[in-house]
Amino acid sequence: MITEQAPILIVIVPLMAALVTPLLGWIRKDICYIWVILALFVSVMSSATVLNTVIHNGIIHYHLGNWLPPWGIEYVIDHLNAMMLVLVSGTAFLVAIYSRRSIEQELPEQTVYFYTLFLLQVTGFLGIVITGDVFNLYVFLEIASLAGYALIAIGEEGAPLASFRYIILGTVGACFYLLGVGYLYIVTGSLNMADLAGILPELYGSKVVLVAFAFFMVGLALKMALFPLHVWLPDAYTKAPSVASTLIAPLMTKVAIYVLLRLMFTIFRPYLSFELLPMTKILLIAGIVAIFAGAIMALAQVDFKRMLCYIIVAEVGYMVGGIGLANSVAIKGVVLHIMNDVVMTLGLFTVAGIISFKMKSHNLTDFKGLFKKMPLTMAAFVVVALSIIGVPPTCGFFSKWYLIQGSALAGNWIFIVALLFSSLINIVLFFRIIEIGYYNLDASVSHGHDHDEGSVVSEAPVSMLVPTLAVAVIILLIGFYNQSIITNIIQYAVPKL
Amino acid sequence: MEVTLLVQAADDAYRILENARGQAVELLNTATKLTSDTRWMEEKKIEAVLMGAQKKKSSLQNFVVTFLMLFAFWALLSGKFDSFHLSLGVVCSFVVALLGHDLLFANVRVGDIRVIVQRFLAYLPWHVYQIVVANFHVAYLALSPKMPISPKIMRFKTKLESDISWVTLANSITLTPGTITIDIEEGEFVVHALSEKLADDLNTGEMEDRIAHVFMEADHIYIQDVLDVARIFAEFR
Amino acid sequence: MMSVMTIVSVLFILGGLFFFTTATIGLIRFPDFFTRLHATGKGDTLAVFLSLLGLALYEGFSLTGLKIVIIAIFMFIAQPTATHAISKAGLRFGLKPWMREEDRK
Amino acid sequence: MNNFLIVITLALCLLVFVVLYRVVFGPGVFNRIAAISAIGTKTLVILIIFGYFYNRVEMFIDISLVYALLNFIGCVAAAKYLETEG
Amino acid sequence: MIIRGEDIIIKTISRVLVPFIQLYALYVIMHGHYSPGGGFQGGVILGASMVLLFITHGYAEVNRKFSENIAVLFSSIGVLIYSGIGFLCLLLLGNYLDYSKLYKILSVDPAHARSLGILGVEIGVGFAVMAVMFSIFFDISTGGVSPDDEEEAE
Amino acid sequence: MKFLSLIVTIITGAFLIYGTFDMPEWGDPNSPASRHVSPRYIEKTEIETATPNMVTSVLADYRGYDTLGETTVIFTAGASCILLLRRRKKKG
Amino acid sequence: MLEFIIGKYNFWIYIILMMIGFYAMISKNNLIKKIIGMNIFQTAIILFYVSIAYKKGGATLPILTDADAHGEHIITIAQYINPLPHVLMLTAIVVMVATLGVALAIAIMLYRKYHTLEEDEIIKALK
Amino acid sequence: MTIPFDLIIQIFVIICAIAAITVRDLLSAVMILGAYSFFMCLMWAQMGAVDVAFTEASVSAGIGTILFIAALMKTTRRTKD
Repeated sequence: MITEQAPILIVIVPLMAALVTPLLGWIRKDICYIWVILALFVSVMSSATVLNTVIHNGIIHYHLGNWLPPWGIEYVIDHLNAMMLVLVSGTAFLVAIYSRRSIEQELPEQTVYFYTLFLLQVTGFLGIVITGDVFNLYVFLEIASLAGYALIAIGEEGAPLASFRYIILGTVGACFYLLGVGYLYIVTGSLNMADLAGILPELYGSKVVLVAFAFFMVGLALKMALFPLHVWLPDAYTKAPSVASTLIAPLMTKVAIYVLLRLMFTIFRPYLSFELLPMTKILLIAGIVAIFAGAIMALAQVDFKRMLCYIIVAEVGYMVGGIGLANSVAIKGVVLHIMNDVVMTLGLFTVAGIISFKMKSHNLTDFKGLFKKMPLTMAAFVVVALSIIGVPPTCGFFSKWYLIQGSALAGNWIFIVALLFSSLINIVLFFRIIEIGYYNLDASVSHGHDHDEGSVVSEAPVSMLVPTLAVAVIILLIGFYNQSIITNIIQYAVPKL
Repeated sequence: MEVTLLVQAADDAYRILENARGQAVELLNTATKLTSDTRWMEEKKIEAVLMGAQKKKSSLQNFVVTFLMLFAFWALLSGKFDSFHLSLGVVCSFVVALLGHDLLFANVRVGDIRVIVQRFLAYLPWHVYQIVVANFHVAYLALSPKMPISPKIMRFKTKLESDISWVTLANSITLTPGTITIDIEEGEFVVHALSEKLADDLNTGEMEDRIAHVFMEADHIYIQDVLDVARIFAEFR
Repeated sequence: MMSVMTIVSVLFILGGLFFFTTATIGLIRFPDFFTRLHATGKGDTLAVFLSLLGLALYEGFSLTGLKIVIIAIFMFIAQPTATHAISKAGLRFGLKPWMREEDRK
Repeated sequence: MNNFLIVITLALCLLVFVVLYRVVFGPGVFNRIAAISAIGTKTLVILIIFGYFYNRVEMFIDISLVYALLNFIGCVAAAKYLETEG
Repeated sequence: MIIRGEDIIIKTISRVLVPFIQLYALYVIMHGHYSPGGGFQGGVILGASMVLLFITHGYAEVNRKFSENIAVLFSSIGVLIYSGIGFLCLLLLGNYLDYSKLYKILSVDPAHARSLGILGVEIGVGFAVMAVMFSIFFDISTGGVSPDDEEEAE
Repeated sequence: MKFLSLIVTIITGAFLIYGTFDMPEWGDPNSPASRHVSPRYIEKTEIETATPNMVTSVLADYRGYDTLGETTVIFTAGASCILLLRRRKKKG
Repeated sequence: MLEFIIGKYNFWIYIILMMIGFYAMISKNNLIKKIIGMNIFQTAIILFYVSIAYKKGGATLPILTDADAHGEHIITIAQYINPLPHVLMLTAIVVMVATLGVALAIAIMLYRKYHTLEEDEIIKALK
Repeated sequence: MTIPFDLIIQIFVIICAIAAITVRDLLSAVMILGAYSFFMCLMWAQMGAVDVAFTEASVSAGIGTILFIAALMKTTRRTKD
């Protein structure tokens, strides 16, 4: 029975836990932390169960309210979904463990509602990923967005303005999505993804479908911060509280890319995107531009978190361009890269969070001499950095390898150049940081003397260190087992082209 | 006839008792020589006793009347008279009455409500007549090319005492020809009139008398107050 | 019998329309805020009352008709109150009532 | 009767259009609020007449009651705002 | 006692109207099956009645009946009623939100069980919406600081 | 800036107008939107849910999960406002 | 062509409204004006959906009449307006007001810090 | 119904929308937005979407306007555009 009902437990347990959190906050504030971890643990276990079932028994359909699909809402969980579910709930779980000290320091008075919104945010992401209904997706997108606006707005100086801009652009994005749903509904009369996929092929010539597709694209591009529409992202993620950015940065863009994949390969057939429309070219150009722009702008930053934000923009470029390559090897790379990028971004932001927890700021100069002072954190950081650059034993290498393979297959050399260029920039970026951290020891010692003993930095607290190290280990594990992940999961997640 | 006598007697008694109460309070104050702060507290206490006597008696009654009114309203709205919906109605009106019975009848004595409703209904035709006249007046003003108005703001004092009668008077003024109530300041009505003549109509006080009649304020029935004051007076003794 | 009710309701609705019209003309023509409130406060109250009463009569004596009357009663209470609220705010805000030239002296 | 109601509705719409002049150009916020509450009363009647067009008056009564109610509350809220500001 | 000098007209009128508004809101919630309306609309009207009280009578009067902490409690309880009914269906061996399984404990046929389930859900929605609307209004109009504290601070 | 946003607005509008050309006739009872999924709601609402108001039955039953999400949205907004604006009460 | 323009006037109106809202959202400088634009934008989308649901030719409200509810007639589909878009729009309206609440809360936060609602002045104050 | 009432109301709606974004006083803009929502509500009632009309009248026109006014109360009415 539990395995049968596991799909609903993934979403509903964090939701109900979020409802109870404010009430628990009246009793004691510390309970909330344990409560959040508990709820997310249940969610992780259920999603692992679901992934297991999917691997062994194939696609799961779950009918909410016991109504059959076109009339009711259903969950459809295939390999891609299941993988995303595990990723989202696992990330949330790690961030929840990690959050304790950082929250205590940054937002001592608002802990309870922070955790409430944290859980709601996770619920939103999970709901987006799991559902098989286009309108239901919109509702959960709004839950995730609203929680995200609030979580970002309570950050440091300038965060409210960033959040306000995010609200305006995010609402435009969500409304464009809704408009796309409406345009599809007017010609098909259905909201179910599988049902739409069955009806739509006859209508591919219609201008309505075309406009719907375009609005979906623009809306999702706003949400995933594709290059010209990324303007909200750097400010928002830089100024958010570090736990919030640790949760939102890895997941928001990736979930949007997941929706893009769903849209292009499940609702619309690849035939529409790649043969009727010049989506190959559009996505490739967008991706390449995003990679170059993100990489160059990352180079210009002096703020560590802001630099990471531009790296995210570049990574979005990888995935969008990879989809644009339109062959199964590249898509395999994209799916693998979604997975890797979640983990890698999580690693980077956890490190950034530790730095800002210790140093109260997140400039690049804060790294001075950190290798001596917090060796474990910096070891994890090096692993993550290597993975972002794409050095072989780490997972980042394999997805890039697939992408390069795919673009060679498609005969697209510019994309390879872009990938290599971005890797080069990443090398420059991260080696600069490692250099600051490793060699500027003397400067930092004198720095420390200036300020007296109070500012001596030691290793991060255990609750923050453990998730960071876990991320590093996961990166290596994914690197080692990437072949079996591909054969067991991703292979089925990739649509037939 | 007897009633008038009784009322007169009660009125006299009330006046005497009122004086006595005032003296008692004064005596109390001077005798105890409290600081101004605590003296204020004492006055509050006396007031609270006065109010409490009234409230405690009528709270349950208030509740029942509110409940019945709300239930009638529910039946009117619902229009479904099967047992399920009626029981829902009972529950809902019970909850609302529980929360809001102090709102509906904050300053009205419940015993009088039937009389008030009767008199209010009797008051309505005159009121409606006034409204119709007012509307024709507005129509005349709006349509006449010269628009013979010379607006002014005037004030007058009222003799009415309870808030519900004030409100009725204010709304009636708004609806009658050429005048709208702008404000009530310290028992003084601030009225915007379209012309001198209309303002004078208001000053004759006909409407005020009628409303005073509706809310039984001309009758000077203060028996309840008399009894309360007497009791408190006795306590002070 | 039916037609008598219909005629009565038509008359009521026409009366309502007439007062609506005069109230609107007053709202446009009157010189200042307070005098305009005279138009809306009085005119609209009676006009709504008459129109709704006409519609209720057309519906006949049923629960629906009674409900329409409830709206009319509600408007009867609320409209003067709203007028009063706005006019009070206007006075407190410092709007000067319009006066004729000869009165100003 | 139906045609008569259509004529009435058109006339009311015309009146609303006239009042919109006060809403859009009316000098100051007070005239606007007064005009908006005047529009509210007219649309209330229009709403119930729409109910007659659909032959389902009882469905539209609830809406118009809410309409009247919230128009009133909004008016009071705006008045309170202006009072505290002035 | 009449407090002279305050706005008696609006106060009195709203005092008289508020119970009727609240009953009307409950009517809207309960009769969502037969006429337009339902949990959201009724909840919003309930919230609006509270807001009216807040506007006219000030913070103290409302706080006596419905403080901001109770609003939080109610909003949680409202959504919990909804998801709890769904969960109950889960426990009765149905899918989530499958109200027809409620017939096992309600002793009516499945169609009416669905109808009752809808009613329960609407009540939950009504609670939540009322509480949240009031809470948002409270936060926005006072800036999140209850007026008592503000006085103390000054 | 104003000019740029005007251009963007006009482009979006032109695109929307382009999409309107192929839409089914407005108010057509035989358009796909009225024929595919919704007939079941109209025909079966009384039999399956004993609720004459289709909007309510679809809202709370057929698509009840959407409504749960919607209520959660409301709750999220309330929690957000508390998080953003509410300051802790001073004790004593 | 003329018939085409007249026959779909609902869609034209919704596009105009949406463009008004969109323009206000991206070009206005005042935060509250932006939020007003957002509101208009979302309402326009709701207008679009409700237009989808409408059926010409005497279709009535999506609430069964008493006669139909008791199975006295056979229910035809053309007789009732499509209820599904209405349901979706109820959700959208509620989402709209939730977004409105959060946006206003953030605007108040900004005003508390910078004592202005103009975006350029806030940016100036930030630097 | 042969007369397109919805077209008439839509013209009102557009007038209100344009007025709401051009008026240089935020309280006026908000009140006009309230009128806009009420017209929307009227239009949806005309189109037969009674539930949407009900929700719009209560949620958007009622609570939305009140929230706007409450927010203006905490901030300011003045604006440059």
